Amino acid sequence: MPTIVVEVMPKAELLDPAGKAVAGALARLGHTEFANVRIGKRFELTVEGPITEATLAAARTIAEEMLSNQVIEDVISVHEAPASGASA
Amino acid sequence: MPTIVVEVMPKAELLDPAGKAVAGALARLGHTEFANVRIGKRFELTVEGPITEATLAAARTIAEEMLSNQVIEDVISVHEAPASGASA
Amino acid sequence: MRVGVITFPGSLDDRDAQRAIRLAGAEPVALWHGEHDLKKVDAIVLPGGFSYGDYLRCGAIASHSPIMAEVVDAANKGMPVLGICNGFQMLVEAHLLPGGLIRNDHGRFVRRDQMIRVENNRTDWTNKFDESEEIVIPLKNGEGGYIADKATLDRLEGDGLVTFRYLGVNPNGSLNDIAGISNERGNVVGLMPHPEHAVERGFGPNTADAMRSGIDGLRIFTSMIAKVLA
Amino acid sequence: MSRHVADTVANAAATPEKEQPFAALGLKPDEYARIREILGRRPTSGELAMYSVMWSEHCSYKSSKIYLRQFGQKVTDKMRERLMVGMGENAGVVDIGEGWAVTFKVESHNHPSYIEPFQGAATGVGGIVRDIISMGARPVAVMDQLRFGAIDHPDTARVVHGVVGGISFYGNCLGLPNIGGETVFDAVYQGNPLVNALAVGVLRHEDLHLANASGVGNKVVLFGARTGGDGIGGASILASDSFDSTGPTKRPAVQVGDPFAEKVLIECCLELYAGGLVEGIQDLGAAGISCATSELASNGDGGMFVELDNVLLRDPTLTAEEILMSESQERMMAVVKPEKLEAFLAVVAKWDVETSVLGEVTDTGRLIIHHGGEEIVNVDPRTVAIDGPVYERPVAYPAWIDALQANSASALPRATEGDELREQFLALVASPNLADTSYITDQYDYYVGGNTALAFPDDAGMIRVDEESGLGFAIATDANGRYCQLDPYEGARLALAEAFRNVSMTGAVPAAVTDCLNFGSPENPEVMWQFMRSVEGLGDACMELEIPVTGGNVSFYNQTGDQPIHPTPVVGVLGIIDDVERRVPSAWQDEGNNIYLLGVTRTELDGSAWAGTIHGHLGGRPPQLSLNDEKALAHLVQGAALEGLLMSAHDLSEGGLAQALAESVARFGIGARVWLNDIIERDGMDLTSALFSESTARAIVTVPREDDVKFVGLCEARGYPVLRIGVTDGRDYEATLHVQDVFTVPVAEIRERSNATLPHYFA
Ligand SMILES: Nc1ncnc2c1ncn2[C@@H]1O[C@H](COP(=O)(O)OP(=O)(O)O)[C@@H](O)[C@H]1O
Ligand SMILES: [Mg+2]
Repeated sequence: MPTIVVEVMPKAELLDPAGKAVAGALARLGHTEFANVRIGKRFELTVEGPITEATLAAARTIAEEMLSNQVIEDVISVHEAPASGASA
Repeated sequence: MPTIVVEVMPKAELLDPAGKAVAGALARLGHTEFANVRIGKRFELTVEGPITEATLAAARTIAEEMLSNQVIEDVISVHEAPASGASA
Repeated sequence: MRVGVITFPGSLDDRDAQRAIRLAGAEPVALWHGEHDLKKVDAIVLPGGFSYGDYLRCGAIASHSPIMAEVVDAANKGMPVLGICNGFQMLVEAHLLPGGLIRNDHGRFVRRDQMIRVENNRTDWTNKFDESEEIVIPLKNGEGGYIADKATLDRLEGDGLVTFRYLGVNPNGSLNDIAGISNERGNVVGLMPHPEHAVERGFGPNTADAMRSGIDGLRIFTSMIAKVLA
Repeated sequence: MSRHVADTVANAAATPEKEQPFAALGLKPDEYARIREILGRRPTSGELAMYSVMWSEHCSYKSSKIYLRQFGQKVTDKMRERLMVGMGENAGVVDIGEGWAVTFKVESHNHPSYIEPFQGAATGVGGIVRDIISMGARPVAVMDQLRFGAIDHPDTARVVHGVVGGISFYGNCLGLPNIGGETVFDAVYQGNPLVNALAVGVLRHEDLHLANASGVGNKVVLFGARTGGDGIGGASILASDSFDSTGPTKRPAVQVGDPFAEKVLIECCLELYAGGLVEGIQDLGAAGISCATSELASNGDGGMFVELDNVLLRDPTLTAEEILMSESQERMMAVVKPEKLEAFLAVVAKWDVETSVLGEVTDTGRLIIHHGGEEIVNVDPRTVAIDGPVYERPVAYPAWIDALQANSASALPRATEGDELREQFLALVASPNLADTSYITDQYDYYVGGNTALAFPDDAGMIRVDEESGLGFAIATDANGRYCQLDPYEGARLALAEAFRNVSMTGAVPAAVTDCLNFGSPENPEVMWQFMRSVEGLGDACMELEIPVTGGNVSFYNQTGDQPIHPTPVVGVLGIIDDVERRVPSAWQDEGNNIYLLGVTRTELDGSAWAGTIHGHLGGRPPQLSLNDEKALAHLVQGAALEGLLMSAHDLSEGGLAQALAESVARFGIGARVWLNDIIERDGMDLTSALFSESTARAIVTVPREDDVKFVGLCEARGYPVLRIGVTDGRDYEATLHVQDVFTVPVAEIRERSNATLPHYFA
């Protein structure tokens, strides 16, 4: 089924303790090549029927109003998933 | 700074309670166009210096071994973020 | 005097909040998230729990419930509204209070008897405390880390809107040790610790006096009663 | 994609020779032959699915049944007095007075918790809570009994993080206070951790519900979460074989829990009960719809018709067989009168719970299931749910046990010098199994509900049932695998005795027992012998204490490779207290109270924490047990509590007097001066035994000075040995534990050592 992907990340200027914890763990395991880790969310919204401009617009609204909290997060992308459906 | 993005989603055949809760909320708010919602994670790993095949390989290993739980999740993508850095 | 306690799917401490209101001397009124009826209450408590499993962000889905429109309305008109833990998260998601609450910095759920300081005793929910009074209230959350950008933090601090601050241990990585905040008018207060679990001897937090004997939470509710009756 | 067409009854009758994968489903050739005999034809694939899951060890108790019968037979009239529902139902129900009843049960989720610790443990809590709801009760508390591998093994942290996180997540999210449990680390559990979970519920007598489908024409309704591919094969393959032979399955073996869905389901069920809208109800756990339909039908009028197409699916590709076997969580099945269906559906809709009517109760004596318009199951439900295979497995006395028992700890060197004893004392305090468990328990909410009168680290958890009268109950669970390895009969009795003692310490009166029997493979005759002896021991001890087993669970195949775990019969005891206000805490809060030791100390170091921690030794015979003494001690403490003489009471168990003192001072930072010479003189022993012996029927209590005469008088009147061994003294920074002429340790140091162990490995 056609899928819209919404990507949300914590605001860059705000603390992301979960990301920090992962970065710390990576460093302890010797993976010093990664300076920083941030953890956000990836939503897959399945749409019945084809994806139209209207569905994308609806997804954008939902992304801003519900899937993210604009006070602490940014919606960084709302896009149609490639048809191949790598993410089944 | 160059960034590697890791995307992790719950396995398709398993229940995703979070996605289910959001789908329910969307339906209650009248957004019936979205049949299904799944919620995964999106990691941004910042790399000091340029991204090489080796860093990508390291990221892939980390993605499988640490950023995801292979019993219930799939790593669906490990890729370099576009230089524009939409997600700053 | 009637105090509403809203039950959402996944609310857990709603009956505890009702008990606390009763012990404080008011009549608890059960309200249901799916309705628009506030049943003529004089004040509202958004109780703790895991509304909608807290799956998206804590309190996020609940903040879109039908009754929340009425809560926002009433709050803006000055009705005392208290958000406890998950209720605090809802107030933040509904933008009645600034900032956000994120996963504890250590990544685990934590339950502890928490010492906090009452930083502002002029709100509708804190007028029975002394200024800077140190009290013990149980805390239990997985996502209680308070965050906000610098400008917001400066404003909260500058305007005295930090209502409660953690003492001794910061249990979740909250910025500025913030345990609770209020709006400017002081009628809307949100806090992570659970005052409804410190209202009855034998079932409260440990104190220096005796185990499970702390009842500091009771005055949060009597403060509100005093305000409404004033 | 072409739709999989299920094997029909007609097809099965027409193709008797068709080969069926019964072995891959865990059925033995003779079991398969019996199914054919019962049906008079080969089973359809759907029937085979049902029989295979229902005849698995996990669901059928085929290896344990002949032994478990004792629990129902070794009973006296007194034991039946409070029993409203006994063994055999989803959970036992105990009358606690004033019209209230309590239902409780402990269950295992061991194997799933090794594969996926978080979800395994979480769904373990979810499953046991549904058992409690299905009795008509409101769940009010949970407990967790955990056994992990060696604390320093590289895999242990993975399991600990997942299991504790899963229990915390699911239990907290349900709003159920966690009031106690057990945490044990031992290399024998390395590849096979034990995750047992206990749930308790309360109900008014008239609200009791049972799992039966009666009343021809009544509707059979499935409600809750949708059915997905979760844990297909879990019941038969996971629970009847060790993990290394799971074999290929195209569906995931793990189940993902949704505590929010369960919380809503709980509230929904309670509203249905309150409205009198269900006739019978059954939770869906292992074996899913196979289990629920066959059990409901067997316990009712015997017939049921089900339209499988009506099952709401999360995954539309599921085959009929998979739907029958799916272990998707958070589902319930109810039997509803047709005239009440509308009201039923309204309540369910209010809670946003999905529902579908699957079929109805019939008087055909057959469980008939249709799919795609065809009959795919037509069986006598009793042959599926009740008359499964019963085995009398070979038992063999383990030859090694003689040598093990001969290797007594009495040969181990014992310290006599204060410095060395001080070191040993601190080593025990910091040892993984005696160290402070706050790292774990701080992740559990015990406040929710506002009725928790006691929780960890008190000896038992206690919940207030009635706010007006203060009526409540207390529960403790125990099992000492080391004792059971030395002697499974005595070990099981000791487990019961310890739980009984822990409950008694709070002032509650023990009334009922639940158990979860965790053992190795029943196909190993030595394991079967251990199992047999443990059940005998538990049955005999229950009879002696006159408290009945009301329900429980058996978990076999707990082993790493060929190496079975120590026999681990987890025993839970429920006690009743008329007014929780009179509860006795287990630690000291005040200075200046006298400390009394109740009971007699013998030199009993075999199997002790001292032998294990200081000498890495396990051998000899577990401590001697007199249940009469245990009863006398319990009566004494209850009597003293009733007269308000006790400030605290703490039983002595693992680590002996030394550990009990350490816990008592560390809890609230109250120090003590203690002397051992009176014990040594009266009971005739050395310092090591006085401190670390694990003799039973002992406790330390604190008594205000002004009540001394009364308290000692009470002990003497009852003829129970009592010695004043010290006084509480000093608080906070100055607090020390001063053992006269032996050693002095600042309480801060005890706390530091005890608190550091778990965080060191897991934080
Ligand atoms: N996993 C756990 N979950 C909840 N409580 C626990 C757990 N492990 C230990 N506890 C609690 O810690 C305390 C000490 O445990 P333990 O030493 O086994 O008690 P006892 O020796 O009295 O049986 C008890 O209150 C027990 O309930
Ligand atoms: Mg104890």
